[in-house]
Amino acid sequence: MIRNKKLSEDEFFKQREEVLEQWPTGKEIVDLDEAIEYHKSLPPLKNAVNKLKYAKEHNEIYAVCGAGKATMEEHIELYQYTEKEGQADLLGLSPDSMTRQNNYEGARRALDESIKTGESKLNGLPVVNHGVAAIRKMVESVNVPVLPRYGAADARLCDDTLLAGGCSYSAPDIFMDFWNQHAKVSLEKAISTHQYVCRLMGYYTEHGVPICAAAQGLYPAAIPPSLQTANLILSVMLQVEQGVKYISVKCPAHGNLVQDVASAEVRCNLLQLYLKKLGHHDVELFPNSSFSLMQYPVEVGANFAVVFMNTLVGKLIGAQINDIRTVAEAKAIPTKEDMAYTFRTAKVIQNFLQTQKINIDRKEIDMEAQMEEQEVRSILDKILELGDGDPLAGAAKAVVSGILDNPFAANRAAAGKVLGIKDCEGAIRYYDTGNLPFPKEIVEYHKGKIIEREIKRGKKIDYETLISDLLSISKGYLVQ
Amino acid sequence: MIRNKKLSEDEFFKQREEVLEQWPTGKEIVDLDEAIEYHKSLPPLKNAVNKLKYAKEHNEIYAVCGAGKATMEEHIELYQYTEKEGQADLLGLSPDSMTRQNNYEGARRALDESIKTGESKLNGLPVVNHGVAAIRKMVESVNVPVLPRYGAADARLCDDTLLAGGCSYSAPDIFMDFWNQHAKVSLEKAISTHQYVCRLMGYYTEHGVPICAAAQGLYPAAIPPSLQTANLILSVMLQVEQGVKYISVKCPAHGNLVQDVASAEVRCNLLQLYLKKLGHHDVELFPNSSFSLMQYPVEVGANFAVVFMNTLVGKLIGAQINDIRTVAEAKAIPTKEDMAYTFRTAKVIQNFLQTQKINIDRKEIDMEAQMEEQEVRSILDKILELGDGDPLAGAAKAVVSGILDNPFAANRAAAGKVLGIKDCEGAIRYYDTGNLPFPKEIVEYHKGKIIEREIKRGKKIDYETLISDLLSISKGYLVQ
Amino acid sequence: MGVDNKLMGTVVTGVIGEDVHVVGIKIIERALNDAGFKVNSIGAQVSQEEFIDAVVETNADAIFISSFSGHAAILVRSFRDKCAEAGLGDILLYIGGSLLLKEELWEEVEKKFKGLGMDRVYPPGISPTRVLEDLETDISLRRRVSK
Amino acid sequence: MGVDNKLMGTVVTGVIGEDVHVVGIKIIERALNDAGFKVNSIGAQVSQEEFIDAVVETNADAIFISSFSGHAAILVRSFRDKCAEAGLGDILLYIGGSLLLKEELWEEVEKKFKGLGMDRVYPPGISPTRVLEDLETDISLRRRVSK
Ligand code: B12
Ligand code: B12
Repeated sequence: MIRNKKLSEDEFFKQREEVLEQWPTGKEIVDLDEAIEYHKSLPPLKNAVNKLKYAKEHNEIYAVCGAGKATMEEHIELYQYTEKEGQADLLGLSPDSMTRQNNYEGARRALDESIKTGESKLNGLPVVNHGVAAIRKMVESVNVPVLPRYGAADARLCDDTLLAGGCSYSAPDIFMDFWNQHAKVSLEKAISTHQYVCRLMGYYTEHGVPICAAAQGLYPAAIPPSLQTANLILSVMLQVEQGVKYISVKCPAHGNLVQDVASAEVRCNLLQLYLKKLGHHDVELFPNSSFSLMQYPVEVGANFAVVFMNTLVGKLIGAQINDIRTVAEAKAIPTKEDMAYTFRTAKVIQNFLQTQKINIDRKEIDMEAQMEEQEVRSILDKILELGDGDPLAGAAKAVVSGILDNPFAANRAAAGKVLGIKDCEGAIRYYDTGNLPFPKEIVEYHKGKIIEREIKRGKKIDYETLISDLLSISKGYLVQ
Repeated sequence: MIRNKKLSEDEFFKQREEVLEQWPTGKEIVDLDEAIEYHKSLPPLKNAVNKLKYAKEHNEIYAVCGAGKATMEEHIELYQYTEKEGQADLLGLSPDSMTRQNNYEGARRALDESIKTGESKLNGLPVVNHGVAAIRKMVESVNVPVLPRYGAADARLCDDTLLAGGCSYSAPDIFMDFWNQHAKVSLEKAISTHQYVCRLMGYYTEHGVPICAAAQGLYPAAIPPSLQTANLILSVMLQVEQGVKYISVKCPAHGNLVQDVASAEVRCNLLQLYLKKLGHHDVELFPNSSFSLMQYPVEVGANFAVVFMNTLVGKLIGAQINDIRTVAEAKAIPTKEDMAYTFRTAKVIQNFLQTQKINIDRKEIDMEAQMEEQEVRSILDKILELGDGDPLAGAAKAVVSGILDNPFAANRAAAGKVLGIKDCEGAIRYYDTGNLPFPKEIVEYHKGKIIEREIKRGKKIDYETLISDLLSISKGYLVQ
Repeated sequence: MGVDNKLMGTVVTGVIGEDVHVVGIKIIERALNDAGFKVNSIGAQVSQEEFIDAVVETNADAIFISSFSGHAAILVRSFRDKCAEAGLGDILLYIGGSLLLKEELWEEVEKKFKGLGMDRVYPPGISPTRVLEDLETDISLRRRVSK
Repeated sequence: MGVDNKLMGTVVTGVIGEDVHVVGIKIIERALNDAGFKVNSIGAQVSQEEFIDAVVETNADAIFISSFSGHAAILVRSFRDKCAEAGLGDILLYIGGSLLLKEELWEEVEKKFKGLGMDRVYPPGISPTRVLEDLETDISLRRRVSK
């Protein structure tokens, strides 16, 4: 049965034995104490939590983006180039999609072929196949922390390998992964793998090695932020229950800065509030700016503009992490030059903006935030009610009844009723609130905004509008 | 003797005869009425003033940048590519440096060689050599207005050719050109050539073809904005006296947004104020954002960040023109791909920002603006006093006594005593006020800001600091 | 298109391999639906066999394969043959997405996938309208041929 | 450098051709000055002859030519020969700025201008410190040779 309950040390280590048997490299990381010692031997600023604390103190925003090549040689070359030419302060890590699906045998074959042909045949780094020694070599090859930044239905072995290898960050976000990373996994199964990973992070943390968990909360574009926030807060509840103390809170922008800033504020404030409500008083948050999952522009020029918006949002919400995508995002796995250019742009924009006093209209933010807060609370309070105070038990019921929903989920379990649409100014509104437990005035508020747009364009909203909203940023517009 | 006085029609046409004899192509444009008819035959939105009014009404900011190739074929290819791939709304035009120095013979030789080798051997378009028919062909080859955007000590024949060719914009800014465009020209001579060009613009305007004059007011970086503004206002006084009614007011940023926004406000407000003071009540201003003259970054990535700042400033000051430089600026004459990328980035940023409510801290802007206004008034009022109410007569005396100054002037006439330096936040302050007629509290205000920086870096300001300020943007920092 | 409510054809849609990128194909599905096609969506992470079973079941005119893993070239290998074996020799095979790991000239990519038995190949960002036009042409051609 | 107030050498500086870009060379002049060099700045828009006259007048060790027009290759043609004719065979010729109209591989640019008789060639954005180091090396070498 689904329960948000900390795994006992026994349960955890018993499960760990099975996990480490999934692939031969698992046995190299049996000794957790040795891994903890290894972390302690690294320079303090190679630890992600320390580095993020430093950023917070110094008003810095560090760019990061997914990156992964099949062979370790090529991967390290990519990292070293990005660190040097792009002046990267953090390096993100993406495992390939076979590894994410636990298809280690498939990844092995592709890795072998990559080595043979000298060309990467994978869309990310096959972490498990490489094993802990290689990961440590990678960690030692650069001066900045490496941040695994990915999702999977079952990342247990992969994250275990990454943490043992010296990484101090990962992204076990149950509702990101349940909706987006697998077509068929059950919520129960996915929750249990995520509890394991978070328990592992908590274990390190309790033994003096702080580990940061990312709450990605990423939804495909055109889903209103309150639904994203509700999901994210639930995901964090799972994380902290297992002992995670440091959360990188992704605040995905849609491009309307009033809404983006308001959402980030609501997200962080309510997160602290619900954390306290459930008894967690010592969790530190690191806001993280990025765009919602959407089509990126194919043209390089337009893509740089997206990097700029991503960074501007980071500045406006006081983020420490600027989670960008390279200018090649829409086209292919980025080359090292793509990485360097993009990091450099993000860094220089950050340098330029760092001490500036930029604001978005306060009155408008407050109005937006107030609505959004009500929406999130309606969803979460209903879920806590459904679960008798247990957020995950409630969430499981909510998925079935469509109170938690996602129209673009890869997972077939989604009700897929909720639909979003942009208003005249590019903020996302509920076109259809599906089964969300919203009071009438909220539903009407959104309807009003949509009617405004219909009047302005002199045309009913239809599915062409929805498509155009999903693609507008890639065409270089906030809303068309 | 120097006087700010409108040329009589007789004086103007007499001078024009001489001007048109400077090069054989001059005789093709003798008939001004024909040129006026030609303008009237063009689509309304090909007129720069109409297009800028449209931008103002529709909250649009159009990117523009200097561009020029030797042969007309290559030049038109550059324009068409930039219009199509870069979605340019305006196209800038740079004549080559030989043309700017009236060395038409030298330009001819280089043009011939360019045609022979098929490779541009000039750093801009040799306008006079091409002559009016070719310029009209160029104007007709694109759908957007072409904006000549350049300086020269004597641009009479070049501007006459451009206007007759269908351009409705140019940049006869006496203090931009006197300081920066020639090493040895006298102020008197430069004023007279500028009066001619402005009289020509006024003539077209009076005959129903509105022409816009750019007041560039550009100074090399690290010169405080008040001195730039004083120069620019004087330049505009020359322009409007000759009948110019539309001014594109360049507001050069240094990167500190409080200062940049404050300067733009002071510039436009005082400009209107002095215009009224001198009896001009019907002049329309179009703010134009750009960076001060400085070293651009060699790296592409950092250069995109400058494009972003340029556009952000445009948004903040309500500009219609976003005067950018391509990502190749620091390295070479831009290719068509460089142009397209850069325009596209600027355009998409503008699309993203257009309806956003972004502000810079109002209290800080007001404080900054108040100081700056005092500075500009001190300089201008002194000059009007020196000239018995005539701004140009006064300016001539001010140049000699260093009340108008420029430490990085190409012209040897500059006193070169004033020096600027950045403060901790990247705003430009007076390090040395030279002979500027400032009250003591202003001098001390600047000194205070500089001491603040010295304390912060624990080191006296020296010439290394000055260099580092001039180069900081190119290194990717506001201030180092 | 589909204005008079007549069925324009039937299409099986899905995302092949270990791939979860469903947003694009969901858009295409909506477009197909609105244009009067019957859409049999089998979702993300499906195999060649699952595609073929769905076609047999619904007697579809076309298969829309979406792929963003960068492994598309491996994933559709011998798909055409398998279709033929299942008696679907003339089924239309459309593929779209981010097909390769490296950026390559589009002409090359298209050639490669046509060589692998695909009838139509689309780059990311393709407009649904274009796809619909192609599909109508291809279906009417196919019907004419099989008559 | 120049700490004990001893004269490190004399340099003539200027911007060649129709070129007005003076900011860069003014910075270099300041750096030279602070490092203990005597600087004879002849400003913007000067010709080869004006450079040579200034050297003869001040018995300088080096000429610093700045050029941003993109025409540098034409503008310094036979400069070295003219120097020799004026009895300045061993004068150091340094050039910096934006030398060509098109971006080219720096190695190629450097080779080209060394071929045109320049001793040192610098790209835009060069640090004054680097230039000073080179100049000190070259001057002491030159003096040793001429001894
Ligand atoms: C959103 C997204 C995700 C989401 C997916 C969520 C979901 N529920 O679908 C998440 C976060 C889960 C994800 C994960 C991964 N992703 Co991803 N993702 C994207 C992203 C940013 C946008 C895709 C999208 O939704 N676009 C919006 C839709 C509307 O556009 P579209 O997909 O292109 O679809 C259009 C057309 O292509 C067409 N179309 C699509 N399919 C078909 C089929 C036919 C027959 C037809 C006619 C038309 C058609 O229809 C649409 C209308 O125009 C793209 C980058 C991009 N494109 O900007 C990367 C991208 C596709 N992802 C990529 C990768 C590599 C991954 C990961 C392996 C992680 C990693 N290493 O980065 C994992 C793999 C997970 C897995 N097991 O598959 C790469 C693929 C690179 C490659 N081909 O080599 C991309 C290109 C990013 C990149 N440059 O690295 N991703
Ligand atoms: C400011 C500027 C101007 C100002 C000059 C004002 C003035 N008073 O000097 C104005 C507006 C007048 C101007 C005009 C033109 N300019 Co202009 N300008 C620039 C700009 C933006 C910055 C130059 C600068 O001041 N940099 C700051 C200083 C500190 O750096 P620096 O000059 O590189 O100098 C450093 C080093 O190079 C070194 N250095 C310089 N000289 C020497 C010599 C020696 C011996 C040594 C050791 C070192 C050294 O010292 C400095 C320390 O690091 C550059 C682009 C860029 N670089 O980003 C274009 C640029 C130089 N200009 C260019 C052009 C073409 C023009 C124009 C023809 C207009 C046009 N078509 O765009 C006119 C020509 C006018 C004329 N008659 O010459 C081109 C040259 C292209 C080329 N080489 O092919 C550039 C590169 C822009 C571009 N990409 O198109 N310009």
